[in-house]
Amino acid sequence: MSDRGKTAKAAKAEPAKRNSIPLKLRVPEPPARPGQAADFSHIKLPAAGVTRRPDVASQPAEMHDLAYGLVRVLNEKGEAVGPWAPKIDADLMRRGLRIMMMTRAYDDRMYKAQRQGKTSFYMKSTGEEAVPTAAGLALDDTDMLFPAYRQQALLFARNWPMLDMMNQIYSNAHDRLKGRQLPVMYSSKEAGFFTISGNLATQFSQAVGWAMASAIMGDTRICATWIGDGSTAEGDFHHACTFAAVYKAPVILNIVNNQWAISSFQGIAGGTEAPFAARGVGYGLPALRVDGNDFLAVYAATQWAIERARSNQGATLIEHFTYRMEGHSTSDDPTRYRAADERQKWPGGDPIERLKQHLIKLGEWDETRHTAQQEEMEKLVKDTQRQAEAIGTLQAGQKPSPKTMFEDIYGGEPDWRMRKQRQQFGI
Amino acid sequence: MSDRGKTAKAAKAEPAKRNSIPLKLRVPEPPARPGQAADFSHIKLPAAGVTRRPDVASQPAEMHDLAYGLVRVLNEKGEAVGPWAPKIDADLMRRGLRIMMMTRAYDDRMYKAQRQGKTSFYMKSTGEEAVPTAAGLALDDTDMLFPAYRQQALLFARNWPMLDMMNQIYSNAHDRLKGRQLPVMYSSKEAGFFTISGNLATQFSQAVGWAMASAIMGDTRICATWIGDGSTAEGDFHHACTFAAVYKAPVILNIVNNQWAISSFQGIAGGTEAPFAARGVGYGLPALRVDGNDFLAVYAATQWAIERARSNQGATLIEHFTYRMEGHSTSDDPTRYRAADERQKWPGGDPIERLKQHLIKLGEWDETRHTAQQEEMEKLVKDTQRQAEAIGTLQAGQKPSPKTMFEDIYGGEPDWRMRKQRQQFGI
Amino acid sequence: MTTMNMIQAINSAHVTLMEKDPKVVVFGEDVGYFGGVFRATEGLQQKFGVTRCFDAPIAEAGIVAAAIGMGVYGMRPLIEIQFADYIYPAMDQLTSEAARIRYRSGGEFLAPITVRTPYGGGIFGGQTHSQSPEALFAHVVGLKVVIPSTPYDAKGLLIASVEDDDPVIFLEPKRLYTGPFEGHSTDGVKTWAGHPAGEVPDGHYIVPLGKANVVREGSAMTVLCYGTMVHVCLAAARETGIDCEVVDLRSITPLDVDTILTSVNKTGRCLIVHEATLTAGFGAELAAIVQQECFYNLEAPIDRVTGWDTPYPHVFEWEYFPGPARVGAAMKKMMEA
Amino acid sequence: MTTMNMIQAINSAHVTLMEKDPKVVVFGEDVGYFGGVFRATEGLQQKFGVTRCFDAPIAEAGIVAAAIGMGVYGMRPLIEIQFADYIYPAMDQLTSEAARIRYRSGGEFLAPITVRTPYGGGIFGGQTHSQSPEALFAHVVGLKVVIPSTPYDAKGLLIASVEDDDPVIFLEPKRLYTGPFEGHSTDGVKTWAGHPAGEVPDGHYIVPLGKANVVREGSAMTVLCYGTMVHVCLAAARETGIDCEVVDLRSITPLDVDTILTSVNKTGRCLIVHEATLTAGFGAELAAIVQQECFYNLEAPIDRVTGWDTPYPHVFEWEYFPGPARVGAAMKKMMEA
Ligand SMILES: Cc1ncc(C[n+]2csc(CCOP(=O)(O)OP(=O)(O)O)c2C)c(N)n1
Ligand SMILES: Cc1ncc(C[n+]2csc(CCOP(=O)(O)OP(=O)(O)O)c2C)c(N)n1
Ligand SMILES: [Mg+2]
Ligand SMILES: [Mg+2]
Repeated sequence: MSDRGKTAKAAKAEPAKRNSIPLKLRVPEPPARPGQAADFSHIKLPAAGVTRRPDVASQPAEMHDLAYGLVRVLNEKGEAVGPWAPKIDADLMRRGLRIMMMTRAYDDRMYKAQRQGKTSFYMKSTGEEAVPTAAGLALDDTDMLFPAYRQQALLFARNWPMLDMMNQIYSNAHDRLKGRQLPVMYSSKEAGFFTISGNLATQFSQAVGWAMASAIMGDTRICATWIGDGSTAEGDFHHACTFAAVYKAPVILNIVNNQWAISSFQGIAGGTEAPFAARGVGYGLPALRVDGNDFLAVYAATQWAIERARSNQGATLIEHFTYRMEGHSTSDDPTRYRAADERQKWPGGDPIERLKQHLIKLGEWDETRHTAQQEEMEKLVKDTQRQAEAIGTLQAGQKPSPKTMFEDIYGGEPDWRMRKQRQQFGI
Repeated sequence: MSDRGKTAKAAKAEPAKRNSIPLKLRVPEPPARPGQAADFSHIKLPAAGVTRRPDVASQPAEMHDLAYGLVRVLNEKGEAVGPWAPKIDADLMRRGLRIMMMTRAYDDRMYKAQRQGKTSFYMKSTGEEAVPTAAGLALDDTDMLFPAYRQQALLFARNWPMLDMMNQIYSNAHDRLKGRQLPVMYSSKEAGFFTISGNLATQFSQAVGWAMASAIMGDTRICATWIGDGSTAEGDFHHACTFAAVYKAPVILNIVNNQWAISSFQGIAGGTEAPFAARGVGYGLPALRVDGNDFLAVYAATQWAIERARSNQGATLIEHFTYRMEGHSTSDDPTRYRAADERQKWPGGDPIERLKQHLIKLGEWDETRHTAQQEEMEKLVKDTQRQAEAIGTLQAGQKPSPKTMFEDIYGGEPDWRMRKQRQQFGI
Repeated sequence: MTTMNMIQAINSAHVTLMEKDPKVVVFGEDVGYFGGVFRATEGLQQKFGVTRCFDAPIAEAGIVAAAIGMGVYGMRPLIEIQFADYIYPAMDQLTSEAARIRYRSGGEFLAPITVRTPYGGGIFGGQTHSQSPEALFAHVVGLKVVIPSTPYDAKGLLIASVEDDDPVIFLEPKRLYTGPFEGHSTDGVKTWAGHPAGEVPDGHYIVPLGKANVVREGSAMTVLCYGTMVHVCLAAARETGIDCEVVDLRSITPLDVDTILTSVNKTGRCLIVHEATLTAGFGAELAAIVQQECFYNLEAPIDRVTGWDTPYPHVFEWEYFPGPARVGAAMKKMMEA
Repeated sequence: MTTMNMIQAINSAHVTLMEKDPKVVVFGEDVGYFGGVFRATEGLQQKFGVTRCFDAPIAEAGIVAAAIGMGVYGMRPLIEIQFADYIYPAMDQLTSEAARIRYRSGGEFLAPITVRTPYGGGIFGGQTHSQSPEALFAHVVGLKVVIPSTPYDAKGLLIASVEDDDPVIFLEPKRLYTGPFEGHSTDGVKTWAGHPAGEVPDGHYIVPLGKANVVREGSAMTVLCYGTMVHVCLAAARETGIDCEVVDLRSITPLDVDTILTSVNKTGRCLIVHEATLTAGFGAELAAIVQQECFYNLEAPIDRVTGWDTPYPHVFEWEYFPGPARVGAAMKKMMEA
């Protein structure tokens, strides 16, 4: 191999003559950690009603400001104000309130069930219920949903039976997923609710493909997908935005920015450098930043995006700014990494409380009805839980048949290895 | 599995009452295909000098406009105008001119060598030489380079021996890569030139890691990386931007938008929805769009980014707007997918011609010297080629020793399988 | 019947599929107007329009994900990854998604996608245009892995793959695109004209997945192979004069174990040949099955001739490629055992 | 010596490495302030500062790519992928990059990265928190694949991995984090206290890569295993009373073939046990090597007991897990052959 070295002498230019300072790495830190007081002073919530509403036919290039604003409809007095205030009747709002309350009651109960050892895992959506609820109600029931794992309210919005969901949580004999999936990873073709993946972000670009298919086939159905703030860092997010922009796919790309990804605050995903909505601007996508705890704002933004999608104006990216009020999951203890009083100090309010106040303000709701509905929800959840547990829980009762373990891997007849393994397994 | 079905009846809301129009898929098309006249009317080249130059200490949020502008210094009269005109002396410009001419002569010759069957593959950078040349001269020689495959001029800018490069093209006995890599996939640690990957885009996020390491170690060296317009669609691009923004890594992220990715025009990567530079805005990165055929503009933009990086202000994304004048590679025939007269009609000019005119205008160059330098370059390339071919080409002469095939897979002693396979191979 | 090379046969499969079913959609890098860097999709965009065959961004994971979404919608996406070496960015979408969607949804959602990709060496492509990653996909339950060795099979298997409801990785031995190749790098180029499997029906037919093809009957030993290696093994059999039974597996998932075992039980010897690197290659699985199922009939250890455990080096393409000389030597050695 | 569980041993390896070499840098999802979802990096940020141990964006490919860049710079990145099930997005950076950089640069550039990731089942994690993807990495030349089975080995192997100049995939059997686990799902939780390999030196030591550990000597048969299965196989040997020689491979690349062959040549029988799915799993490679090298000494077909060729189902975790009952049955059957 001889004198390869010799050929390779680079005649170096003279060294640069400059005063170099040592480089340093910046690692973003949240404003407060355990033992410190929560600090939300960096969060600027514009007043409700101030963010403009561009015409649905506007070009993305004309609305970059929307990615840096915040669509808010409900003000502190419980009024719906400004150009985004949607024209929806009280029935629909009451339905939204009911679904959010149902979700919260369901979450509380299932969380406890996990703590009682009846299942292995659970994830709540507490504080974020408006995001899936309002979107679920704005979309048609025939539109397709590609959710992440914190949009269980979508199923309630589609009147999907709670019992079916609980059976999944318990991996019992009636679990339509045959006990295969971790709790909360629902799936229902009938509900137009795509099988939730344990692998973050993958649904985001799949949804774009679904929307492309709908467009190719000249269908009228659109779809929507959701992703967490932390998960936006995955390549799938980028592929989704690229494909959606290039093919003008009729899809609504929702980022649920609840400010945390397990123990990592949104700055670790780049959320303190630019709002997540701004990512969309770079692709030429229309991008909205929305108060995710404001049912009416989410509803209005979704409607706007739906109109664009249905009229072949393509995709919209929506960042829903919200807050994860509880731990990441039953495996998590948030007091180990964030200030203890964060939830109390969070300035964005509670979506249920805010919609309730609005309905009361309108004279369409009152405390008595609210209390009654609260009790109704708790009873509904409890009764359904009893039914589900009568079938079985992860630890007790009827399980799916073990032989289903070998099914649905491929269609058609089992091949040699499957036959052999079934036989070894004793079926 | 009984009555799982029964639990699953969703009470569907009544169907939406709206006039739905059929959806359709938009597939972007370039303005002209073979048989049609080239059309660059969609390209708006602002006059040289009009794009503002923000202070190096400005915040990214204050300069979104730069991603939509175009930094141009050389005007049609060959003058350097406006705030970006760099203060560099004629020697450096002459060096730039020389490197670009060397690159073009080298490309022409190696392209022909492939056509003559002396190697398997070649890729030219014709028309894009200013991008790597100006950056290579602006950076310190100790800064690290993570190139794609069309930045061969970087090696010339670092005075790397042409013979060493040709030996790689020929996979001959003196190829420092031992004949392992496809031609043009250079690598030189001594030159600070990272091993080029056949897998697109991977270097982009690796470069960010290198820059993070430099920052962690309190070093003063920064790095730069290059990616094609088409390749920006890969997830690695997104990871690079995210990590660069989050950790304020001292890296320069260069997109070489030559408007084509093999047969796909830039619209397939989303380039017609928003300029590629705009991608950076979404992450909160400062982003510049630069005339890639303007040596002085590329130099100035790179210098600006270098200053930011060296002063711990983090990464800059630069889109170099240029044009791929030739086919993608020796395997490609561009007349099959783009208008025959595109190259002639391309309004951005030739980077060599433009720098030459500027030097002549300054009185620092003339046609005689240019012709002489052209001949000198051709002779240099020819002589070096003769030397390289005296060692060997892919088909003839001295090859690396076949036993090297089994080396450098792991460090240390070969394991059992490697020993066995070497033995089977007969070494 | 028309004489076709493998590219033409693949192209013809596309036309047949797209004419029959409006839900078949084709996309990938450079597959639209240009018709693909290997010309497999030539003319499809012109014939079926831009929304049935179109260029995709350079994002293999995005391409596979979009195909999955379309499959979930109810379409049958037939996509191209430009080289098998570039399929790795899509590994998560293939492994965690395409392969799992049927299972994790209790059988409700399907991902009936077919991922075509040229693989293998022999065209001086260097280490990033020559790889054979089939073993990775064979390990992922839920995926099917299909590898044709002739134009006839390529068309029939591709149609079967697209009409199959499961995700299929369809690996095309690029060295066979224009002619059968027996592994003699210095031989002149042969075309498919004259080869019986170069005669391809114009319309619809399938070659079923999971049915191996005994391309040469013999009694001295069984040779298991697929793709380019089928032709190399036939050449080696001819050149050594050993009466080999050469089995073209055609698909490695599903695997036609019955044909394999019948053959090895008959011959008592088994040689496995693939172009991929040895360690944990699919040959290992074949050896593991055969030694277990034919233990008492085996007269010699099962041997594997494969690409070396190195990347595929540019200049040493032919030293790396498991050609007829190496295969023949292994055959002879096995007969002496 | 301190009694440590496997998490503590891994944490101690980090401290040892970071104290010794300022170029060791640790990052990954949730590994910084919080110390990792399994607490393996607890206290490191507090001790070494935010630029030596920090949180990363949720982008496994980005994490691996950044580590590669740092490795090229000259650092020794020690990174965590939160679950092995989430390593697939990084497949391209691992396969096309980390594994190839030394080779394609003619030995000039290195990627001395170590990728730690918890793998395997037994914690009711369902199909996306239980996978064992080691075979995929074993097929990629240029990568090393290391799998400890005790706290002592975990620390020593991890230090050896980080100090190695090659990229290492370090798979941690998460079910062993807090105690040895023999596969009886209903047993009470055992801790590492009392287990000899739960005694771990506080300072620097290495367990070399490529050296298997004969954890039980025996003459009746050889059992090849790694990770959680080591304990399962020991239990099965005890419960069946069969005099097995149990070999803990510790690393599958490099593989200690000498120890394997010596043992099988002695016992004449070979059982292979892993938790990953069967087809094209690493057991196939082991069977292929052993049948070839020990052909004339084998008294029975080599058998494999593994996870089924299905995803890892949530509710059927223990039906899927290759526990001591299934392993013991295979042992008995093999002795009858
Ligand atoms: C590909 C992948 N990487 C990592 C994980 C582990 N993981 C599960 S949830 C989670 C945090 C996600 O945060 P975010 O996207 O913000 O969603 P949120 O939980 O806040 O709703 C992580 C890292 C995973 N499931 N998949
Ligand atoms: C991961 C990957 N996918 C696909 C390819 C095949 N390929 C090689 S070059 C190329 C086009 C790249 O275009 P662009 O990024 O614009 O760079 P340019 O060639 O214009 O410089 C493609 C698709 C590859 N090398 N790697
Ligand atoms: Mg979050
Ligand atoms: Mg390009």
